[in-house]
Amino acid sequence: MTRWGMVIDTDRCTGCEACVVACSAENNVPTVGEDDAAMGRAMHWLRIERVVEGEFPDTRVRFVPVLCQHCGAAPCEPVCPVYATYHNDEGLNAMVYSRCVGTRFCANNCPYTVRTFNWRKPAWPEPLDRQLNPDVSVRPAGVMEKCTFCVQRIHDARHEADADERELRDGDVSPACAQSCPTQAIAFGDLADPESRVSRLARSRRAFQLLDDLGTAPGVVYRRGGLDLEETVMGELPLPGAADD
Amino acid sequence: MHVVQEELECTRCHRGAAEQKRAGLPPMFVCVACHRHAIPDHPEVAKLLEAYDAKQPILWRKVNVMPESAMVQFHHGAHARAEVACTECHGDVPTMTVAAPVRQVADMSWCVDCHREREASVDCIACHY
Amino acid sequence: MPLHRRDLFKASGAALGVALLEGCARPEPVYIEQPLERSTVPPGASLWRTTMCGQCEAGCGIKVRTVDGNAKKIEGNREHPTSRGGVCALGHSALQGLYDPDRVTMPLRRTSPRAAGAASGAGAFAPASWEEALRAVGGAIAAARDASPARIAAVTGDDGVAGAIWSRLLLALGAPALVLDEPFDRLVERSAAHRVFGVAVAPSYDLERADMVLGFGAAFLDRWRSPVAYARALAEMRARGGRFVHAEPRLSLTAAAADLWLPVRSGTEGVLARALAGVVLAAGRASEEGAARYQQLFPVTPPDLETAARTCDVALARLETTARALLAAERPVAVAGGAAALSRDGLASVAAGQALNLLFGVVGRPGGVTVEGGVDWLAALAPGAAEPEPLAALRRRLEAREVDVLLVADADPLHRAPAGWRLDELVRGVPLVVAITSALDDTALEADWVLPAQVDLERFVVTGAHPAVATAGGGPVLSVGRAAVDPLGEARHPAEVALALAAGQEQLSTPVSWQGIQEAVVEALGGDTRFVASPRESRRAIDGGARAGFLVAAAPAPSAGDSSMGGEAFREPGGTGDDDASQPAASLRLVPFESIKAGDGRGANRPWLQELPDPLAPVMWASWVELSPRDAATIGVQTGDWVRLRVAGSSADAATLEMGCIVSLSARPGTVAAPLGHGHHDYGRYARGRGANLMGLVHDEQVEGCDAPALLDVRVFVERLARPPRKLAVYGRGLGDSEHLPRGWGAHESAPPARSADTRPAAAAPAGTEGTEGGSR
Amino acid sequence: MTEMAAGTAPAHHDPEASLLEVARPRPLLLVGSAVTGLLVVLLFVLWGYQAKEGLGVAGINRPVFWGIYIVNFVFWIGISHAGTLISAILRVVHAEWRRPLTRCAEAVTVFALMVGGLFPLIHMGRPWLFYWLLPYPNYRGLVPNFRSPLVWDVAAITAYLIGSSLYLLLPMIPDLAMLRDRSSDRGGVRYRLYRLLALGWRGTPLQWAALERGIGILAVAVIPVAVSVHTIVSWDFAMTMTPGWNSTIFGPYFVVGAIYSGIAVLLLAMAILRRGLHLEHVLTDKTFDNLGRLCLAMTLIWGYFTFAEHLTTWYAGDAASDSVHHALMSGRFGNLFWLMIFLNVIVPFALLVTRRGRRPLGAAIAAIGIVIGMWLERLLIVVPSLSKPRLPGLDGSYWPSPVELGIMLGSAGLFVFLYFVFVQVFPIVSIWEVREGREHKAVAAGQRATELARAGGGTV
Repeated sequence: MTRWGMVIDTDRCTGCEACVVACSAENNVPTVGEDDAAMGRAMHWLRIERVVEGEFPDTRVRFVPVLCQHCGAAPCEPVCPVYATYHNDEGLNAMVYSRCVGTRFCANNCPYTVRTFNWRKPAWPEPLDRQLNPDVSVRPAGVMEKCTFCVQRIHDARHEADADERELRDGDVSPACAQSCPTQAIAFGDLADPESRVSRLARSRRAFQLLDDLGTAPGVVYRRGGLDLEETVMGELPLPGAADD
Repeated sequence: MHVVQEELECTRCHRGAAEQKRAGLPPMFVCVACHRHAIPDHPEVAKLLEAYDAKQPILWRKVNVMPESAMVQFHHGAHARAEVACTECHGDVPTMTVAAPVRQVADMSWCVDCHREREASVDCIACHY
Repeated sequence: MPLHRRDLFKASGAALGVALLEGCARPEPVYIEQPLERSTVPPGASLWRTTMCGQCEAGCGIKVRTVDGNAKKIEGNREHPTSRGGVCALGHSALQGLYDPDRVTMPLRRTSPRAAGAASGAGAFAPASWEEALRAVGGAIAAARDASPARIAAVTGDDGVAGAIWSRLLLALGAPALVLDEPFDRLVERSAAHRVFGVAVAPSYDLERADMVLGFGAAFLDRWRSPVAYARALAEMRARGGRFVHAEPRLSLTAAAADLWLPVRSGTEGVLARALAGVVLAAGRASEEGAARYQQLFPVTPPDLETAARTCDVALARLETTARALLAAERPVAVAGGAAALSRDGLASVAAGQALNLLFGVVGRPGGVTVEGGVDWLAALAPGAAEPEPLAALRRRLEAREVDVLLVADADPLHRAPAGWRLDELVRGVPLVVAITSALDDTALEADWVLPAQVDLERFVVTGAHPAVATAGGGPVLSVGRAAVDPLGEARHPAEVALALAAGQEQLSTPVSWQGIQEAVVEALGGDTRFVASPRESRRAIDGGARAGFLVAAAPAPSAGDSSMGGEAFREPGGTGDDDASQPAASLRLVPFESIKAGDGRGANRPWLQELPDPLAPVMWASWVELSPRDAATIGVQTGDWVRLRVAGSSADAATLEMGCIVSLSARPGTVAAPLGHGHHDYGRYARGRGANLMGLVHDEQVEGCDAPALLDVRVFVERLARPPRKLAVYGRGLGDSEHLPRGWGAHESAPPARSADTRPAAAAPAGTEGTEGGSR
Repeated sequence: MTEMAAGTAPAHHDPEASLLEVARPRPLLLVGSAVTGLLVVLLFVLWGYQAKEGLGVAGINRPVFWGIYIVNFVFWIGISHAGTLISAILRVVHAEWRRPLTRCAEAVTVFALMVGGLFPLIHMGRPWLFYWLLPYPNYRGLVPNFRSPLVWDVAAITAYLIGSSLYLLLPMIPDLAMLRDRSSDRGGVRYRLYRLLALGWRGTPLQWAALERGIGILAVAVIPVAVSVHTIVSWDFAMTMTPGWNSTIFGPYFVVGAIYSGIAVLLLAMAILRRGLHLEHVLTDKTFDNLGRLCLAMTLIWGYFTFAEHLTTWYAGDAASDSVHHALMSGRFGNLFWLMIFLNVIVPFALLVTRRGRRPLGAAIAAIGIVIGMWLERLLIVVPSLSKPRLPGLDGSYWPSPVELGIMLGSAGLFVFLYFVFVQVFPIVSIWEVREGREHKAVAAGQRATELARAGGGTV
């Protein structure tokens, strides 16, 4: 059984935010304009958290991309009154837009604050709407949304695999953020497969998880600064991820 | 009509239907290729040829429409691959002169039924995303 | 068909729910258009088009997903040797540049007279046809030719094929050289490289195979040359245990990624480079030839670390740490440019940085510096044409009232030039101004004719003469690609406009006639033996290249520039940029930078980028200033306040700008850092009036010995705005306030000592010796 | 004749007669109803506007996803505890002084519930889909998520609304019968209404017995329901892992707060009715004094809970909760917090501790303070926790938008409007209970007199 997961290397992340824009482009994430943005209604599914250490001139900043952690024990799931968000058997924290009634309870109970809400009807003035991704539904006003691990890409990859009658291979699926990362700080794959790239990266002693003390069992593993053999090897080998798209 | 009298396969013209996510329409070129010779003077066919020569694309009314509010991503090819017969959703098109919706494609219970029978996924995000 | 409706009426729960709201709103009948001819892709299917990103000089390899002829998504081309599948934020946003609702899609003729206060916007124009436009412009050119061809001027930001074609046109008309509107620091880099390496090419760096990188002002992870390629290379270098020390007044993304950040006083990077050179020479680490060459360029004995520490205002401990790491390194490489280039002392500073590589002996070596241009389009397509001139040349010609016809293509000089140059007023004095652009930028607002230009996704694209990353560890790389989508409206390739204009002129001295850009490329490449053995193979090579997205030279790059060509010595960089004593008290040093949001300004019309919170100063939909907590306290502002910047100096009519304020640990005390590329007059609904254009504060400070403005030599007074114009959109909070770390993330406690020991300063700087600059001391 | 049949004392020199004159037009009430009626219109216009435009017209944002809609929801549900918890408990313990105020209280319950129950709908992103929270059978096998406190809310509030409505209507039957029998025109709407609701009451001993039993059962049954309702409301917060919300004492804390604010509103309503309807002879100072004492007790209990809640958070001092706690005590919400303490503890205590303070005026002032204070308490539970997420990157702030404030005002209008209408249609004081009380007294007094006489006779 698959357990989709992600490994993010905070040591490779330079905070260039290419992933943020890639995500918005892939998933039809609307922009809300200055006034709503000033109210904290920007809808990015993926944000770059800064961690600042030390005072000038010893300032050290590290960037931590934070997206839906697709928790194994997700706090957002039990509180939804209509099962609009639930855990599917591939470890995805699913969000069913058409079922959502907009109580926003899930968002309150998300310790990572990664869920965003459609406060208004999203607008893409002609011809901006030509860019909209036909494989992702445009969400109406009043529903929650969040990172889906680019579920549409998972489905597409599976359709392709079915078409040429084979199993999904490691690296077949690459979410928009991972795909565009210049330093390949983001890896995506099946954490249940011990041989997958994410599994190997997640085994590092540099690995940690956000707020893991809350017992949310996140599906996203982070790696903090430092060196180990794994890292060096990863550096030289052409990455398996390079096979996708 | 095509199928009954001429024993034509649906996919002979609707090529996208077999693999693509969206079945799409065959280009007018395909219709014309035959109908130049086959019953070119039939009034409807005449309209077609006329439009084609005038390089006027025809607008077809979609009969099976998935309402946007359902936020469903339907993959036609996947269903074809699962050997869902065309008629199961599109009805007995072969005998129709005007395509009519015979199934409420927008009725989720109908989708779910079929998925259950065929042990296809009933995971919500199999379709809703 | 009523049956149809009734069916849909019994819709699913979701549909029912919506039906409840929309009363008995019946679903609109949906129609689909039947395509006429059989196409390669069925309707609704994705087609991935391999091409090159034209958003900046880097030329990353991309694949554009198109559905039914619409561009949906840009992704990196994993096969591309330099970008290796990476794309930056600006690159992704090209889609919104393509589909900008306010894009110029047809020729526009000015109806209202040109006047000051250029914010007249689209209202000042009326649509016209290409025929009218070409007739009018062609006529004006012809007239000018008869009078004196010297009165025709053309400006472009494209130093590649298009630039060469414009040069060819100017040559044929007998007009002066093309004006190249390129990043100012690039000019400085080239001039320095010309004397240091003997080649007038901005060097490119092979960070991946180095084991230590020294940065001098070049923020190559932000928006300098090729952020994508350099970020990847740096990550790989770091992965192998390489070290990275970066000197820059502001904590840019690049500085943030460094093992050690040296927050030097603006314009003193050169002093630092010189001092480090002294260390290397003293340690006898330099090769004979390298040392000789270096001393030829910098005859004076280098300053010692103490002096450097004092001049740069950085703790000595940090410089010693740097020096130690440098001596421990086997293949160090020095990257100079960016902020270092744009102070009065820029030329010498950058040269000092570049010259370090002579001492390291890494010129033309793996893990070193390459000074090799891309295809020399100018020589190939416009033989005999003069080298393009910098923007300052245009200013001089305008001031001398020597221009009757001004053609501007793919450039926005009025946005990018210092306000002190008064280009807008000067341009208003030109009888005919033509802007070939995809959006109503500041230059277009002053134009008589605005001609719709294709954006890069609609063009046949190929890297310019000065590729950011010339080589992929071997032969040089040429990115090339075909149009991903059909042009919107009547947009045309600017170079094709040049060809059309040429076609309209009688007896040109030399013919300017290609069947489109691709033909020109084929011809030019035919002459470059690095890529094609013989001209005959050129077309096939281009076709293959366009399919793959790039061409790699068969022949490897020559090892180094022409060393024999002796560059004359540089004046000793002394950090003259900041002579504190003479500075008015309480004024702050302006530190302009290119942000990942707007770049040089082209990104401003894209909602994705406008709403992208800058990773260090998370402001959206506006530009901002970064102030150190200390200065913020002195001025009495905090994150979210608005401030007014006033140029320090006696002049009563000193320029002022108003911006939001972010109190940030990223700002060096005594400086006020702010992003460039904001404050367009129009440029579409998403950019109009957003933020302020920093160039408004620059008078005409010059980089010594170079035709570039010294942007970092501006001092400003900062005061709090009592009545802020509107709420500043800040994502979360600014960098200023103390952010507690959630347990077990981010911190370095688990990092092996290998990382911190030899690159973190041995001792913390004694208080007071650091972080003071200028009058605020 | 009919009055005899209705089992009531002869009408001559009847002290409760005035109470029966509900139909008498009172200009003040009519004006009040008109004004509040307009507010009701405002409420629904604004709600419609919001449903059309989306919740963007409200001030809520990310991370403060819940705003004063939820605050008002909790607030009104709290108010609704006035009736049952007061009248039911007092009935069960046979507190005589309850008699004049029971109905007044039960009305508060029902209307507060109606208003409170409206807010979750107003709060929803797609309110027209509210029915998805109900477990209605459907072919697709879609059911509500019974693990979600929101679904528990739906169940609890529905049950409470039904229970308390019955509890309001049942004891009203004899009075309705009286009104029915007194009303002059038999064709009138009022007559029809009274006759319908009186359920053919004739006052037979059997009916009296049944009524008493019914009231007795309801009184006992409704208490646990009431308690459960606000416990479940508190679980909307306590069940989450949000710092400042996940608290074991939230259940009782909310119930106490609910009763507290309920009593306050009751005191206020009584004070107003007493003035407006000249009920001085029924709602006596004694009634206020007793209710005031009860209120004082609640003041102390609420204060104790508040203290306990915040002390433990502060003492444990884990990073996440601490930032919330700090924001409450001295940070952005400090002023509001201490204002709440002032209004909820200092003012009521100072007033209600003295006998004079428990007179109608003092009680009313204290009540106003408590009502505002308790609203602030809900606000300070909902907003601060949300504005301090665990990860440092997002830091929230919140200010209600005009639409939100307008809807809040409208909801208050709706409550008062319903109350005014009620007062004009039904007797706001339970006539038969008051009379019963007086008769009990009279009987008791008579017995004492005869005993005295007998004793005296003995001496003569």
